[in-house]
Amino acid sequence: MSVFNWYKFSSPATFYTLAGKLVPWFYAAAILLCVVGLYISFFMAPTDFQQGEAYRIIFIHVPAAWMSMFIYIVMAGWAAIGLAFNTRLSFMMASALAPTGAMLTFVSLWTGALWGKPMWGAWWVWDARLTSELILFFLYLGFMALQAAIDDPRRADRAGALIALVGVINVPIIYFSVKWWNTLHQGASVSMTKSSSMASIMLIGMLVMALAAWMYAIAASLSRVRSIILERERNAQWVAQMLEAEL
Amino acid sequence: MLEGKNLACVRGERTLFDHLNFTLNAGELLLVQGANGSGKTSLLRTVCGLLTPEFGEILWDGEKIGAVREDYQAAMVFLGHAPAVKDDLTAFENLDFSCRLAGIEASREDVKGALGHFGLGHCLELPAKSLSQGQRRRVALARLLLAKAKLWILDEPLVALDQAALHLVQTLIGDHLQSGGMALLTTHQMVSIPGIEPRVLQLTP
Amino acid sequence: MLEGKNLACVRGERTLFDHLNFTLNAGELLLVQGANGSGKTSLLRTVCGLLTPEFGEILWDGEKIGAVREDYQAAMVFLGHAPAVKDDLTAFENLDFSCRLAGIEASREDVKGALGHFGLGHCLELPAKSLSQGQRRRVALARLLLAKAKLWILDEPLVALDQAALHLVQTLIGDHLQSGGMALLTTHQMVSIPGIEPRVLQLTP
Amino acid sequence: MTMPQTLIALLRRELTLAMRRRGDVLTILFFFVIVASLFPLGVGPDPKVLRLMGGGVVWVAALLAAMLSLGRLFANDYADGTLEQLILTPTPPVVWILCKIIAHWLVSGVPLILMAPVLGVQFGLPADALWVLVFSLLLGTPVLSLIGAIGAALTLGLRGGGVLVSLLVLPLYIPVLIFGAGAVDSTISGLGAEAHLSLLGGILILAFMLTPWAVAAALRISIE
Amino acid sequence: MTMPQTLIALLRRELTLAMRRRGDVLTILFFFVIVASLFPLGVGPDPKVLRLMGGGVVWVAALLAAMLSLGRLFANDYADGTLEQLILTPTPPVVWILCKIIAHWLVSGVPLILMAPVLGVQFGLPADALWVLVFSLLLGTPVLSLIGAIGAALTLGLRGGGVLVSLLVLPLYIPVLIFGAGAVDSTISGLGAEAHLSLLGGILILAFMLTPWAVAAALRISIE
Amino acid sequence: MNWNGWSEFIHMGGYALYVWGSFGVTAILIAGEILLLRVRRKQVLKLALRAVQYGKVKNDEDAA
Ligand code: HEM
Ligand SMILES: Nc1ncnc2c1ncn2[C@@H]1O[C@H](COP(=O)(O)OP(=O)(O)OP(=O)(O)O)[C@@H](O)[C@H]1O
Ligand SMILES: Nc1ncnc2c1ncn2[C@@H]1O[C@H](COP(=O)(O)OP(=O)(O)OP(=O)(O)O)[C@@H](O)[C@H]1O
Ligand SMILES: [Mg+2]
Ligand SMILES: [Mg+2]
Repeated sequence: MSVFNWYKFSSPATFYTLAGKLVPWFYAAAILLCVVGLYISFFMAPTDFQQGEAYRIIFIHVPAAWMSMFIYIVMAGWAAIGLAFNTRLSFMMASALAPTGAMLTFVSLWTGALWGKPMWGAWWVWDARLTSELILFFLYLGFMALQAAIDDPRRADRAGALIALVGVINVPIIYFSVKWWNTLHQGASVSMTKSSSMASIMLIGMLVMALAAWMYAIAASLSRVRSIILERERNAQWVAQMLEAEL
Repeated sequence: MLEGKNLACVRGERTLFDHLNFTLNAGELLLVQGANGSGKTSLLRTVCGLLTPEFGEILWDGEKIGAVREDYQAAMVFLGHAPAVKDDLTAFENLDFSCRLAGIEASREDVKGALGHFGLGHCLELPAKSLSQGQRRRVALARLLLAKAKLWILDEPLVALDQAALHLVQTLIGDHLQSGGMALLTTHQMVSIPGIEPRVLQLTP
Repeated sequence: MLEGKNLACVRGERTLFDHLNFTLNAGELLLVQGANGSGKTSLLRTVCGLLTPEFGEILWDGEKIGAVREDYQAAMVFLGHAPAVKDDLTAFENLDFSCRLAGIEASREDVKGALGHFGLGHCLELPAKSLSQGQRRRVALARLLLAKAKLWILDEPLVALDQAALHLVQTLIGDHLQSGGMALLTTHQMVSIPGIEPRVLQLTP
Repeated sequence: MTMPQTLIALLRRELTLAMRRRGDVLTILFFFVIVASLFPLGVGPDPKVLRLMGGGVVWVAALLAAMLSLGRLFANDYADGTLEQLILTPTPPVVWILCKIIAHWLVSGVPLILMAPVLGVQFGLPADALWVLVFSLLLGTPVLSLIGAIGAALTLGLRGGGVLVSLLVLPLYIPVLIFGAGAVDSTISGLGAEAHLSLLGGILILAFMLTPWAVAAALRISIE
Repeated sequence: MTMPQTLIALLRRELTLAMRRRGDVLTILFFFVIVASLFPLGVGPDPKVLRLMGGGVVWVAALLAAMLSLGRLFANDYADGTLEQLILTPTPPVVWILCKIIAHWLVSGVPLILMAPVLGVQFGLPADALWVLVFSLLLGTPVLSLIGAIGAALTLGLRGGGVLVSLLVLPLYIPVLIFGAGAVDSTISGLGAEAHLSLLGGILILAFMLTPWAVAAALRISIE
Repeated sequence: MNWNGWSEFIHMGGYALYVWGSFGVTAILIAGEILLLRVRRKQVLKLALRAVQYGKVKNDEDAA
């Protein structure tokens, strides 16, 4: 394997083509998993005896919530790599992940709200988990707003990376502070009514859907990173050659 | 000795220069020239260490400047486009504080002397906002008199100066070089320093 | 006919000029000259009505401009130091909107033609932020082609322009004067308009 | 007359610019959301308390967001010379000023109104209070833009403009705040919001008629 | 070593500048007062409700005021070239950054702390809660300056900087807000504020040790 | 199999609004993101093409 040259794949030109080849496969995998997952969620998973059919929201809520946190961590990871090794591609990956992450965060907020109404009788409560998810959403938005405000791509990359890292250090602090804040004040007025023993089929459904979300996130961010590469390098030689070859 | 090796600089999407090499020895003057936007300021800021070059490295006495940062910065003064003069401080306070911040030892008398040398003796206590453009530049330049730095990096030091001040600065640079200093400067104007033949580094856009 | 009578202008604590008189008839060019800070821009802005003079009055066809404001402003274009070109709009949008705002009737073709005349044909759809300094000035100047105003008030219209554009603008002014227009302008550069002998208004600081 | 055409052009231009600078618009919207979300974190998650203060908090957040958005109203046009050109158009200043303020409101006020119910839900406001909240914002935010325009015009080109404008403008915003938040509160306590809303409407009409003149005067002062 | 001397000079310089620009400092103080006073207007005059929310509101107002004051931290020095000069001094950046942040806190944080009891009284807070409020601000406002410095450094020279910095910084302020306001609340409800205050102290120490590095990195990025 | 026919499936045991609200909005958001990605890609390609062509024109001019 010594011939495998990582450096080569960290060059935008190579990565552009590679990503172009990978994207359809990830989309296909996402669609496949999603179909299977939806089948499990609606047709195999039984009705919950406490929550009725409403609990089926879990099959997107939980994957979206997981992914939202996971993507932020991955994004910060790319940012850290970029800052440490000064690789442009890592910065581009970080900025490509943010919109998808923000979208999934919003999905988890939205589905959570739609779940909370029938279960708790309120669209929103200031529960620790909910609040920290909301703050995570703000962190995504801050990252994107900062990058959008900077015209110089090099500065945008680095500034975004820094704020992503600062955010990722703060996420646990925020999470624990929110938890501490909430539990101090509130009695057991509301709490998540977890179905006591989550049937294994539910777990499988959730996992399949999470996997689908994962594939989707990879596909979307890869295809976004392709646009970003092209945007940044549109004056480079290889872009001209590639476009002329295509014409 | 200051050396630039195989430097390249990219701003935005443009490569301003690449494969740029230079050396600067004690007693030498290097003049960076080029059209507007050719990257002179960028080069000077790179040499200072404010900008990381896309490629290449800058050596100070044979060591990378990142490795000997404190020594290098103690041995260098940089005067950029912006004069770093605060509107709300007086001329005296401006120079005094900027010396202290840079770690330059200078008594009140020294500071006053330097300003006097630059023809600002009568407006020591005026807030800088009521100084004219040229006078503000002089406040910034007066630091050169007090700094005991070996390397001067000056970005368009002659801009907005009248004849008298032009002469003053050029003599100052001449003396500095004579006493073993070195200077790197950009200017769109003519420089004539008695007894010194500047080497020219031409940047093409 | 434009007349200034006994004008005086005070900025901050300084009197820039006073007892200033001038007249400008159809077909005439009045060149305002003076050192930096002598008050050229202030005079032009006073003539436009942006600045109220400390003393004196400005007459348009014998009436005070305050009294015939709408007519006066419809008969005038002013191009100031700032080109009023928006970074986020394309060259086409910039000119198009600025004509509409000024109430100038111009079809899409006219606008494109004007930009083409100023050598911007290939960057109609480029956002102005990616135009160079000179190109942005050209976008602003292209308005002169479309405006059917009688009086042109131009503050340093030649700045940042290359030879070709210089020539273009001067011809434009010449044609305007020939067809009975009048122009009031400042510049630090030489103006040579074939067939026209400009009158000069010298401001002393 | 070409005046309506000029005004349509101005409105289109402002909206085009806002579209090109979507980031700025969204940033203000999220500032609104964040500020409103800070309160529960400061005050505690007790739904009863939150319901009581919900209307007030959303209104205060709207006030602050409106205030911060004022920077965009004239500052850019001032810096690049467009403002001079506008003053020199034959259209009377009051007219295009009003037009600019309306555009500003469309871009920075309307999103707040649309977002407000979501925030209201977070504070557990009942459905009728949500409607009143939206309606009071619909009447109130134009007043914020109108009054704010005076402050924005006066502070053009001054350093520290941002904080200064808040000092000028916030005291003037207080009546709007009182009636706007009062409308929501009185709905919750079952008193009906008509009185408050009609007062708010009155203020809107007054502001609509008077502020453009004040703004015109302020702009003339700033541009000299 | 001349480092301590450099730092003293920097501190003196910052304070001199603040003295010359007293207006800016006072403006921020008034913003704090006005925002806190808006709430009783928005929420209504019920003393029980006001007491409940007092701590939270004062803290939120402090947060917003701290955020607005960030503009002054580096922006002027960036514009006139002082920041470059500071970066080029032999003193390690972390050291003078810390020094600048301390100066900023002295100028913009301390007045808030001094003013807070007055606002607390307006909300009818009991005496012990007032003390806790002051103490929590004493521990918390430095954190606001420290964290805010990162945002200020990252947004140097950007258009729309003011609103942008709030979007970046406010979410990060939340733990401070929670513990600060929590300390006051738990005093009122008789639980004792030690836990909150010690957590706040912990955050302060953490911020004190970490943020200067982040700010140094951010400044390098912005100055390129 | 949980459902006896379409209407029961749609009805979701009385939670139709919530369940379909969740799944529907998620679907819309994902579709929207994909759409935005496509739009962006098209725009970028256009820009890059223009850059290439402009570069060509400039090279020709330089040669001339
Ligand atoms: C807007 C409202 C909501 C938000 C933002 C939200 C957020 C989250 C997050 C971030 C997670 C992942 C936590 C983890 O993996 O540790 C999660 C998981 C979960 N949520 Fe929600 N949620 C919301 C509402 C609800 C509601 C109303 C319910 C049910 C009544 C619910 C039930 C669950 C369950 C069962 C899990 C999985 C728990 C686990 O894996 O440990 N959520 N939610
Ligand atoms: N922060 C930046 N981001 C993007 N581009 C930049 C930045 N700074 C400078 N540039 C670009 O880099 C180029 C070179 O700028 P630089 O200031 O080095 O030129 P210069 O040779 O000093 O010109 P002048 O003679 O006008 O001082 C210019 O085209 C400029 O637009
Ligand atoms: N708003 C103002 N407030 C106070 N003083 C001003 C103001 N505007 C200009 N001045 C002063 O008025 C004087 C004349 O300015 P003006 O812009 O008219 O000069 P100018 O002749 O156009 O110079 P230039 O050739 O540099 O364009 C200057 O000294 C300037 O400092
Ligand atoms: Mg330069
Ligand atoms: Mg002038």
